[in-house]
Amino acid sequence: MSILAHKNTKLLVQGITGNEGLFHSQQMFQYKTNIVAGVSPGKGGEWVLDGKIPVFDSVRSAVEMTGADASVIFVPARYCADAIYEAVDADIPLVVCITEGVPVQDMMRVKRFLAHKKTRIIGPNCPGILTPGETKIGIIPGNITFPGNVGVISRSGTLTYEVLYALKQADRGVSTCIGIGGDPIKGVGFVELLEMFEADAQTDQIVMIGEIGGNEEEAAAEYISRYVTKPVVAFIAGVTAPPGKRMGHAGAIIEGKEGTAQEKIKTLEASGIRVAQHPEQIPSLLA
Amino acid sequence: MSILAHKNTKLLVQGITGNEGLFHSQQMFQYKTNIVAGVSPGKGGEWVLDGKIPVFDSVRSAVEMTGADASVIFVPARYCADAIYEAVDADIPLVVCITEGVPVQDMMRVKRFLAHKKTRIIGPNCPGILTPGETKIGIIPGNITFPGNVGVISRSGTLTYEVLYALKQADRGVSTCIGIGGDPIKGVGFVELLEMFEADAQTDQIVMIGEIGGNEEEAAAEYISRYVTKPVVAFIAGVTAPPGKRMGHAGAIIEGKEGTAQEKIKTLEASGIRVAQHPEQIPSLLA
Amino acid sequence: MKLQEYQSKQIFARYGIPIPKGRIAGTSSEVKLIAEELGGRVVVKSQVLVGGRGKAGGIRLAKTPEEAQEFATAILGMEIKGLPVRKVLVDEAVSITKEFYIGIVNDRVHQMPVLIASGAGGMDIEEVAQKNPEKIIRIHIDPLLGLCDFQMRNAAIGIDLPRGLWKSFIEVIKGLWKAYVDCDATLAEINPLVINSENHLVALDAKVIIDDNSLFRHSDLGDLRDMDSDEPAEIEARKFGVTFIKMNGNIGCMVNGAGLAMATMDILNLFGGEAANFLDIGGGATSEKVAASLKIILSDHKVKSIFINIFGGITRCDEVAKGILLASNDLKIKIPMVVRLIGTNQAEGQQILQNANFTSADTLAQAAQLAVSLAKGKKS
Amino acid sequence: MKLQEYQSKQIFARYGIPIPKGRIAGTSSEVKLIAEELGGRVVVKSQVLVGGRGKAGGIRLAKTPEEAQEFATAILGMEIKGLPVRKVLVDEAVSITKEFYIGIVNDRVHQMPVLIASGAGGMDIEEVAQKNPEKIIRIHIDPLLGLCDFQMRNAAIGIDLPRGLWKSFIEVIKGLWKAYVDCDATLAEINPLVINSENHLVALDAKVIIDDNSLFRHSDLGDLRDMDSDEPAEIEARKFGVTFIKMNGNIGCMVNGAGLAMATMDILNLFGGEAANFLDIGGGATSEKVAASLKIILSDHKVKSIFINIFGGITRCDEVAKGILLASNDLKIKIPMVVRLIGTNQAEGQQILQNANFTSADTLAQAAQLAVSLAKGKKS
Repeated sequence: MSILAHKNTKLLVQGITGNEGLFHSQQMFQYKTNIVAGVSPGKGGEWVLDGKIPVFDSVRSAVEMTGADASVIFVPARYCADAIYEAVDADIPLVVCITEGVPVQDMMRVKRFLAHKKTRIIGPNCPGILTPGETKIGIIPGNITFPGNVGVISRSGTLTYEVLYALKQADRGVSTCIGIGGDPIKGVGFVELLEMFEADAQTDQIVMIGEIGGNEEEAAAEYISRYVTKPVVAFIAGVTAPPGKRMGHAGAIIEGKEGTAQEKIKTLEASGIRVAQHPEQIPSLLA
Repeated sequence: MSILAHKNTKLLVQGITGNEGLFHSQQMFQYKTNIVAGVSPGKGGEWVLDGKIPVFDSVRSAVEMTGADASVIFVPARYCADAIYEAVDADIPLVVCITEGVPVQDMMRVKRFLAHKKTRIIGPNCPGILTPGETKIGIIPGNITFPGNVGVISRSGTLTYEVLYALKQADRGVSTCIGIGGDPIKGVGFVELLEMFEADAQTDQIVMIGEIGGNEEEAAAEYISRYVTKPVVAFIAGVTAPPGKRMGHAGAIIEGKEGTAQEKIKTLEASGIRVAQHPEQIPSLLA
Repeated sequence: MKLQEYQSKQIFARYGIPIPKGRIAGTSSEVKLIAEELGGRVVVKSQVLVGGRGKAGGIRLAKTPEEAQEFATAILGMEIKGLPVRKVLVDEAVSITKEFYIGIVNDRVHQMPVLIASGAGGMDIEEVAQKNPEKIIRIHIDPLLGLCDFQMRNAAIGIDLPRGLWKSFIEVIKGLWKAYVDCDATLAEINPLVINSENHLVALDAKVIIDDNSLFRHSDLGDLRDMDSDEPAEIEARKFGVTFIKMNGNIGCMVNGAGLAMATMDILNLFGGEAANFLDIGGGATSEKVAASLKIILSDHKVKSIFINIFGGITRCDEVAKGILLASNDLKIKIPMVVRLIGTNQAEGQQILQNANFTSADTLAQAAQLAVSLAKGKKS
Repeated sequence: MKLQEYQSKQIFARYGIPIPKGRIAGTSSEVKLIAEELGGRVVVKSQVLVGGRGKAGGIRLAKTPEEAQEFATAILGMEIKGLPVRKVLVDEAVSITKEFYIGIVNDRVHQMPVLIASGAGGMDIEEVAQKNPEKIIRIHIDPLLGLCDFQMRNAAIGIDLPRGLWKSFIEVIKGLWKAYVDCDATLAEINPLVINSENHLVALDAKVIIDDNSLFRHSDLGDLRDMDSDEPAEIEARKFGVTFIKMNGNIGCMVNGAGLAMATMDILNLFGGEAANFLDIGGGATSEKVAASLKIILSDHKVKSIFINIFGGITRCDEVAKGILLASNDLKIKIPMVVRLIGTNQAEGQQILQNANFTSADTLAQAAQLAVSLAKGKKS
């Protein structure tokens, strides 16, 4: 098994006719992701990907016609919150939001709105989900990893690829890799995914990639020490980041004393988690 | 026992220094309701009811100091939604809102906000709760009923008193009487209270007083036929109300074909519920 | 509080909703001038707060200013469903290629606002709702989140609006939603919203109902209340915070609380009588309010008996009794009255009335039967 | 995007928050005129986007217009924490009887805005938060419901505000909340909010930070960006959608993605080197963007080696390779470069660079070690 997404996941692409949406839909299609529909308001009735995928005007009609049970969002930042609301309204259980640059207040409202809804959001500003050999929802390159028993969770984008690549070089495969995104307000976080990996039969160990800012790694450390029996290896980026400097990443602002890489590494190690010094060291720390 | 409120309920009065708040606090106090505090922003530190009840500036501080676990709201309509939010924020489990004339859109926002919160709201525009011999939260006259085994639920105010009085004349006592209010958007409705009365050991039968407008009586009829084993007697006001005429009661607008008294009576009787022709006939229909 | 069409249109225009050029007029000569300004072809629309104005001849299309004046003369002399027409709206004529219905209303069952849209605009929307419910799009709106873009697109899709008009349609609905929220409306409706011959959307008719409970925060809107649409007695009652609605019977009623007032009318009916009115004096009625209410009841000369049924909670029976005495002395009331006072300060109230000459009754049923027989001319 | 004090005050004033009378000036003679208008006693405040202006002598109280001019001359010639002062705000002097702190900020841990208030205003609020956390009131705001009246009262209670000022305090916070929402702020702060000698509240200082992600809907606010506060290289980078931050080392970095860029700097550090900059070219970088980034890196003459680490996802390695070729031809780059291209179109990218003379490396560790040793002057 895997977590969140597998080969039977029926994927809808919101913003499928945009440049990025189309390019990555092609990539996902080539990975044999089961894309069942696209949505692009005003372009319903068209077909994309060599006439194989129908485009709908609304998520609701796409879901009604195709039974899609996951959605990936590529719409521009200004339309992103609305795209999420539309997916939630159509009761899609999993929504992966790739879009970067979503205003923070939009995401705060989205988060509040999501309370007690059935929908789980990954992102925004994230690379998405890759279950190697089964499905790719988002933009994680498919050829840099293969099926295996390591679960990967990351707040970063390209740094995640670096880690997957390092794992591949060390001949370690992955059950599912999830980039949760680096924005300060986002959907699913480390703890929820740790819980899923702990319960997943295919996953034997977990790699967690964090960075400066916020307190998610600290919360994860506490959760791991209490509830996670599988080995966890962590890496934290930003040891040399100057405090208070914005790193082009809303997630990378240091708040108060908390949130420095040093603090996070200390907390993780105090909870018995092995922390790698650089990404390529991660495979050697795995069990 | 009783439902919702009993002699140990610690009551807070929001708007205790206003005319109505003070008058009815006196009445409740005389009924031996366990009033522990009042709230009146800007008057914290004063004492009312012959120096027996302390006044606080905020609900939060009143709850912290007195452990109040119910609140009754007498503030003017324009401040009512805020008073409810304040009570919810302080995690008070039961809030009874007597205020009439609360804007409908205010109450729609309140209702949406309340989803998944711990607080239960009765009202607005309601006479409140009376558990005879134990506690009175609101404005139902205490001397027109006495403890017994009949549970009373009503959308009306003074019509409820009429029914209580008729029950008393027929020597029938009451477990708890709840006026849920006649506004189109309100807190707790018939169905939730029917469930509580069904589970309450003291209550052997139930009187339900409805009126034209909405579909609450219809929903209650369906619920009763499925889940309520105790005998229910109903009365519906508004048989002679002209369709479409506003009766000075937001609850009394007839919408479409539904909501006429005739329709409601038909539905109730079809569900095996005895419906009284006038309020004083109710006692004779009880088991 | 229902607003007139022209008032509703003024509000909509403030929210960017396109409306026809037009002005309000009280005389036919003004109508002619306006029609000339607007280029001749105009629609003269009676401004009364009832439906079916068109069928009653209250809406006429004029081809020339002279015709407009002629129609205005006729319409300004009309009564529609009992209401005199005192004003007409003169709108430029719009050539229509398609009609839609859109409206936002409070849905009490779902406890939130609902956007209603239909491709079958212009017709009786309630009839469409009954016969072809699938032609009505219903989209519920989260009152905290507000109306979302995707919901507006779904409405456009649902009514088969041409794609080229989606953008302006969404602007119209956004304006409608904002008007609904800002004005505390219980209804904000455009029927029909049309596509004109230049392929633009125009709101040809407009209806807004304001939540009376919200008027404390809309002092500007309160002034828009159209007194012509109400019975003079209802207007008088409102001044005192009393709700009065005229009915067809001959037993005047004064009751505290809407539910009890309805139950009182119902029981009169049950015993063969008929109420002359619904009258709710509200909670905490003062003796002045009681006296004013009696005066209003007596303004209906059909009234043969009066039934006062007060169950005191907030209302104190002694206050009510004082008001009754005050009014019956002032007005020298000859019509027989049945008075029933129960609840808060019941003893004091009954004491006050004891010395005066009122018929009293213990039970509601007895009191109602008495009132019915007194209305039929029997002595008490 | 941080706004200057005077810009923040202008925004607050639009939301009804009382600010001192004042104007912005760029020369000391203007300052004298403004001081005369304001009645002589003024505060001359340097407008630079750093904290500690007061300690640095960048805020001075002048008793006369002449003194104001004199102070302005001094302040307008200053640099504060490396930033030149080009403008001063001249505010009427306010006599202070009490100071408070109020601010609304995004709380990422609770995922909602939080209202922060303290009776210990004027001082370093972060120090207060650390040493006397009980003196800081934190009130979380539901982002759908908004800030409620009771929460503002709770803030007033929490900071022991005299009751007579509650009403105007609530108006100030309402304005602050509305400004925060309307401007998509991540921070909206008044420190200090003071009670003046006439017992009125006045916002003596103001700070607003706008969410950069929201600027697409605030075209007016985008113009307020103060270019003086940033490194010229950072400004240049922003033009190309590249994030650049100058650091102290000598290894120029170009990376895609903030996380990977930080990890790249970290690994240089791990192997004894130090990055000259943080540079994130973002997703889907074009060859023009890559070339511009190289130019920016080279504008720092301390740079001894360049480390390009690209892991292609959205970014395509062939595009990056083209950009590198373009720039190295254009600029005739002599500084040694280590290039690592992995991911989307990796083969094509490596193909393009194969013929040119770049040092390549397979692993991140190898590449980093190479870059470090090249910076130390060793041959590759």
